[in-house]
Amino acid sequence: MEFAFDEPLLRMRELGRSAGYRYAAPSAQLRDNGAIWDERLFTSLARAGVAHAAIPLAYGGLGANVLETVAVLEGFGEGSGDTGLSLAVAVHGMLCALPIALLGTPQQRDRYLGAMASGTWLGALALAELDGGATASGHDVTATRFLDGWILEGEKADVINAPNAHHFLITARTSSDRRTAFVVDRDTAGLSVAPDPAQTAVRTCRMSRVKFSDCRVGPQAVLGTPGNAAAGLVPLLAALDRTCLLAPWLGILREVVRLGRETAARRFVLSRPLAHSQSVRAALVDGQTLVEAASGLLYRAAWQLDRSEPASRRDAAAAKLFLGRAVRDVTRTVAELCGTAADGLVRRAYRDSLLLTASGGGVEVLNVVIAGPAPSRTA
Amino acid sequence: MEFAFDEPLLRMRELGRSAGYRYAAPSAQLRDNGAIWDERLFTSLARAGVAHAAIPLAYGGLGANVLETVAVLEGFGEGSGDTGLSLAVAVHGMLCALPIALLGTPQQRDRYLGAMASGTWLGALALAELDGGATASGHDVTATRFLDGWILEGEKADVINAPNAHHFLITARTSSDRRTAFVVDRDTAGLSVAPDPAQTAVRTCRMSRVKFSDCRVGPQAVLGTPGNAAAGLVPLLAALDRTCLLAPWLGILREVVRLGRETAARRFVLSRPLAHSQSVRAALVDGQTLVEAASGLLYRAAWQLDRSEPASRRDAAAAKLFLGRAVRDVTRTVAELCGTAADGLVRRAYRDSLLLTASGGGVEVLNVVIAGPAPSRTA
Amino acid sequence: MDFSIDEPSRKLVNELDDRFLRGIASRAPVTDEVGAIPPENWREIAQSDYARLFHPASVGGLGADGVTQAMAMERLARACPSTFWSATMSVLVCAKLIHTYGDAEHHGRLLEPLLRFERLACFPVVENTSGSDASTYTTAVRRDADGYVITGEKSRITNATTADLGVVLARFEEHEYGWCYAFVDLRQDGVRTYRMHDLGLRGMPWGGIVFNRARIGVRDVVPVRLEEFPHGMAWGWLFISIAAIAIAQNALDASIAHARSHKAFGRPLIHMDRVQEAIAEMRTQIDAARLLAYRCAWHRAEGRLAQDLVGMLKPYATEMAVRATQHAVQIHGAWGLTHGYPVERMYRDAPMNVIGGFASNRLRELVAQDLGLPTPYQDFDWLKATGLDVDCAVHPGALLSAGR
Amino acid sequence: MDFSIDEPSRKLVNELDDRFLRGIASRAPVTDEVGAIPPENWREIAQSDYARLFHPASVGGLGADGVTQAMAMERLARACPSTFWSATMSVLVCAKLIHTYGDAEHHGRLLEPLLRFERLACFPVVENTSGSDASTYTTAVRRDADGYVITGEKSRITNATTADLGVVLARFEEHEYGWCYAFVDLRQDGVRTYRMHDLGLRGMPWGGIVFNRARIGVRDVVPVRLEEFPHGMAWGWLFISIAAIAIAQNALDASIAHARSHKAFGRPLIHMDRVQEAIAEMRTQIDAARLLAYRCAWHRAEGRLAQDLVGMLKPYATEMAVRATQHAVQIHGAWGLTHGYPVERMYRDAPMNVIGGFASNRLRELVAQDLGLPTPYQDFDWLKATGLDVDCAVHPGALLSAGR
Repeated sequence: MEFAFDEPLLRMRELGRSAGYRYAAPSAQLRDNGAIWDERLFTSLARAGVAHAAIPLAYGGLGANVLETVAVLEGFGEGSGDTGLSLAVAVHGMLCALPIALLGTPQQRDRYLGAMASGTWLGALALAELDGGATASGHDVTATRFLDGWILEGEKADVINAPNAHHFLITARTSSDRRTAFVVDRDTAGLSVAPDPAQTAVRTCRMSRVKFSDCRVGPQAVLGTPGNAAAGLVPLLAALDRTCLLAPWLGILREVVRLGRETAARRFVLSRPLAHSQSVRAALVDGQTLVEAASGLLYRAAWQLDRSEPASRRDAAAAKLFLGRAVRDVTRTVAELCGTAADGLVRRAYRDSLLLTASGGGVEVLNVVIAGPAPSRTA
Repeated sequence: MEFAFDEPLLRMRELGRSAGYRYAAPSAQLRDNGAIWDERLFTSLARAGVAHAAIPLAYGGLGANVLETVAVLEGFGEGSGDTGLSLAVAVHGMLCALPIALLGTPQQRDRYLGAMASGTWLGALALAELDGGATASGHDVTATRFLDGWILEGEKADVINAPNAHHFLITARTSSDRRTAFVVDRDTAGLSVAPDPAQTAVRTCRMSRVKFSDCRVGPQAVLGTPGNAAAGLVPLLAALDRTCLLAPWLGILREVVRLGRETAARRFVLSRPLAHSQSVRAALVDGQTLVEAASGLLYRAAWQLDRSEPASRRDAAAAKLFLGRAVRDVTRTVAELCGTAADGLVRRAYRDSLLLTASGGGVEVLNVVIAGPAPSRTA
Repeated sequence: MDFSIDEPSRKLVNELDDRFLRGIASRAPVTDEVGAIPPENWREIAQSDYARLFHPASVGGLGADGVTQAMAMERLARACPSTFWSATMSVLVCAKLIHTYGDAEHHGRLLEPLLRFERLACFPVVENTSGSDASTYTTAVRRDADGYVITGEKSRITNATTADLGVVLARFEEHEYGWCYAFVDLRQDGVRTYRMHDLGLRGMPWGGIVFNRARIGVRDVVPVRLEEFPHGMAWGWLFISIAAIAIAQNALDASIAHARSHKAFGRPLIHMDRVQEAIAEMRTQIDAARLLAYRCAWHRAEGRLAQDLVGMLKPYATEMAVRATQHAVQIHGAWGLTHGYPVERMYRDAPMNVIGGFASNRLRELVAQDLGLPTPYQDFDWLKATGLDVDCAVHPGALLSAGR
Repeated sequence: MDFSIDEPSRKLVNELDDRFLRGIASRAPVTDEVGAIPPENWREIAQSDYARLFHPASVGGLGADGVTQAMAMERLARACPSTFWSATMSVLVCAKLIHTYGDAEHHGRLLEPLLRFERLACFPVVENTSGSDASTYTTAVRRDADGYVITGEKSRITNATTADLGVVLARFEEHEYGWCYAFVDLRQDGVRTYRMHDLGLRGMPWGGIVFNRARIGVRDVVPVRLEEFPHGMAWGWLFISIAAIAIAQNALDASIAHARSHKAFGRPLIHMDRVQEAIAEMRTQIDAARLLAYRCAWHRAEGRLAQDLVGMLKPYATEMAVRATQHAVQIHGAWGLTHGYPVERMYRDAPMNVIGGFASNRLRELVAQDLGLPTPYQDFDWLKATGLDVDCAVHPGALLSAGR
């Protein structure tokens, strides 16, 4: 037993950090300004092992477990300071690839995982899939039987990676209280990606609306058992949201606090550096404390996913609740330290923290998962 | 004595609200997207009495006192939902015009106030003037004697209204510990306005950098007594910052809370409207409570400026500290209620609240003013 | 809009302040220690204009404006919050209930001794089952041969063991309203009282009252709609809020005095940013709460219910005061928690205001209703069928590491 | 990285839990009420492996890993935080100081009775002038004809009135370090102790010790650099943090039990979102603090100072516990503040951990130093010459309204 970070895990974090620092950080603000997706950058990250850490070795990934993957992603967040790209990469390499690896048929695994590991094919997923339909408004996608396949109708908003994706992992309603998971290729007739809206958050992660109109897919497009998404895919995506999508934010928060220290040492208010204020020092210490405390919750949740017992959804939800609050409070604090000139990572993190806390159904869902009266169940 | 809002004051607030709602609100998001200054809109606001409420009747203003002006501006913030335009208007009509009205020579008053009241001439002021130089970095403007006038050298960052201004209210260092206030026309040789930077906050209020290079001004450009800015202009600007610049934010916050209630009634999470959550209701009640509590502090500070005794800087600073915190917390809460779709006013208010809390030196200055050990002094 | 008060009111308030500071404030520690209000306190309040401030000339009062009333209340609360609660519950809340719901002619006999502090009243509402949920209350007034009797048990009552008169909220089945205020003489055989001990406000006689067929005069039962209840209670929420503001102000004053007189690391504590930050926050929030309290008091005294404002004030002011006493403890260090030091008492007193007279969350629900956000009560299993109610059991890690 | 603990450790912790819950926990209310730890408590801890957990085999301990130590501490703290403070201060903090700074041969005589709970030790550091500013401490050890004597007054000492042995931080001018730890026998004429009463942890014997030329053996004075002090103190910060976590966990458990069993408006409290929100927050923050405490304990037991982590843990955990008890009071309503109910005791106990053993703000300064943000001390008049230190006196309103 080693309760703290051990050497191999530190190496994984450093792998992510140095790749983020080298490939992504220099262009982060530029890509954010222009809402740009850089294909070559993404390929570099795939080669460096960031985008495919969790894909099995057999398909060209690193074959990392969840704990190690989280370390890579935490490092990537810290090194890149890129909220959007971290999201895009984790959605592709973990939230799209892992369900295929874990729930897919051998044919599906063979078809998708190799090209996903190399970065040739980009996977896409709607933000709303993270909450099992908790926030779904009327316009959901339905799937009805047709011959041995299905016809998809409807649309998905805020589909992460959609503009550049090769395929889409979606759930569709197949009966009044059942949902089924599908993997649908972009070139399927009846699938269309709406032009980019003016995206206000995570601008380096391109999102758009995807429409399904008389979109016919064969039985090979179903992921897992038909009608079983709520028992199979949803808990998995929720668990990955609360670990893999959370991990870059831990790194980003670590970097934001560091920038806060730097700013406090450099910026003068009332003829003295901000760091001379006891209140500023205390605020920065409290920020660092939240980073360290969040780290324990995040890595515990990741570690639980690597064990053979079911992973506690409460513990993972606690990690997200805690880190979401920490990001909200600390980005604000550091942005205030920067004064009227808050810019770069600090401004982006402050802006995008809204997406972090809203995703997966937001705090309303987390509270019920953590404290709700419903009996604990496992699928 | 009438402790609550009386009829005349309610009418002033309604004047501001309806003008904001009619002229500014419809185009607020568009102007924000494009960072656009709309000359005709500004003229309409001048005609409606919003931009010149505090300018004396003799010069074509409404001749409102500070209490009434604050009511107009609160209403304007609520009706327009435009953080940037509110700032631009209040800086022009109050923070630039009032010092000329109160500290200026008859010649200065005659020259500027009429054209400012009609909206023909726009006044500009650097954000940093609000803090008496507390956050000044090295690049401040200096003024050295030359014949009977002065030569200005240096630059001002973040000058509100600069791209479209006719004249600039500035302070310049005239000795090691003395500052002097000037009003400098835009067409003065040696004054140049740098091209717009990519402005990230209050985008409907245009700001830019203004350079003074061998910029020669005559004695008539001095506002008040030479060397006396710290005793004259600065306390006045600080008082107006903490009332007139604060007022629109109270209205904006009121509107944000209303939008929160609307969203809570409309948006479904976990198959029920958000408003069915006791936590959501409590958060919205707390938001409304902060609005009402802030209102008391703001109007007291404004009322004090209308009396013949010196107005307490502590009380005005308390209004700003309190409302700044309220805006920070409530915009975040409501943005979270909006989920991943936070947009429009809520998103703009969340973004621009950083400027509110950073302006005037930020919380570091407010804490010292309110609680600092320095003896209370009046100029 | 005008934030000033006139000279006579200012003078009146200053006189109260002088009087209360000399006597009642100096006895506050011992009031807390022995858990009873000293008789001198009652004498001194009775000699002042305190009681008459709140009432119109028609019942012998001064008819002061609301802001003056609020200022006067804060003066007494700052001197001793236990005494303030006890006195104000009787002379403001109960007396107003009597002259609002009673008739001047018949109930003047009840009112006058209260205003002279010769008798004390209490307002029993809550019962043991559940704090503010009136549907669980069972105490009831019923007719018998000679008039009315009341039976049931009320708890958590200010002045329970010292009051002579109870203004009791009770069920009243014989009337269409279903509820009544009963003016009950507590000095009779059918009434038993007991003391309850709490964390703070120890000087105040909290407790329960058991009515066992206690007699009530026929004209002393006033039918009332349950919806009317907040009208009476709103004065209670206001005075409790003022108690909180007063405690917070005492905590602030104590903190400033301590921070000016104590040094650490070679300089006065007041020179430390973190101390200034706390003081700035306390001062700002106290002012905000106080101005809101003035506004509530102004509207109330002008005859408006202002339920939403008072409902917002009470959670804000009472929770603010808890934060203020926590800041005071941080500034005082160990002295702040040592028995016998004033800040320790403030720290214990402050949370009582949060809980007393409807807890914060219940008030928030009332305000939410006023703001168009009513409280729905529905059965639910929110997470059902979403997949969010199941743990992830596909063991990604096991499968992944098997691949290595 | 591995978050599990092994089977023997789990068994050991469970045994402690059973033992403490049966006895010590059931006596916690009376321990608080009478303000003294019952002798049965000492017997039960002495019969357990509690003391031996913390120490290496070389001094007769079990040498448990840090996480196991932390879990064991939480078990005792949950049973009775007063007993936990008293026992752990002696058997963990003082015992570690003795075997770290003393020598095994000579000081084994001091250590062994502590580990068997036959004797109790205390760690007097703070003096009356100012909590954590060592420059104000005056208690000093000086040589005299027969060895050493100590003179001065220490205050706010856990076990002050019950300890047999003091590990005293004192000035020691004759050595270049300037400071020493003196192992002082407290059962002698030159020692006078007194009790101090506090808001919470009332079972624990807090108090002061006055040394008046008390005698110390020559080998019982160990010179020490002041910079070394945090090494000893860090164990204290850790156990205090665990006391806070235990109180918060008790508050959470009590809240869940209450919310499941009590109804309002026709449904169990646990069905209310606001209650769920509070419970989710408590559970999350307790977990965060506990995992951080485990990490600190792990590093400490592996021999690392981990001052920055422990320095972050203590403010977070102790302030978190205060918030948790406040949530518990909100959920319990008036029951939460009524004397005799467990939550009222938790509410009083929690803030003691914030203040005890260096207040939060002082700890934050230590961490800030570690993070490269040292504390500057300078004279200042920050607002000078800015114009921000003057009120606005140009009367805009007067002039403006004159224009109308």
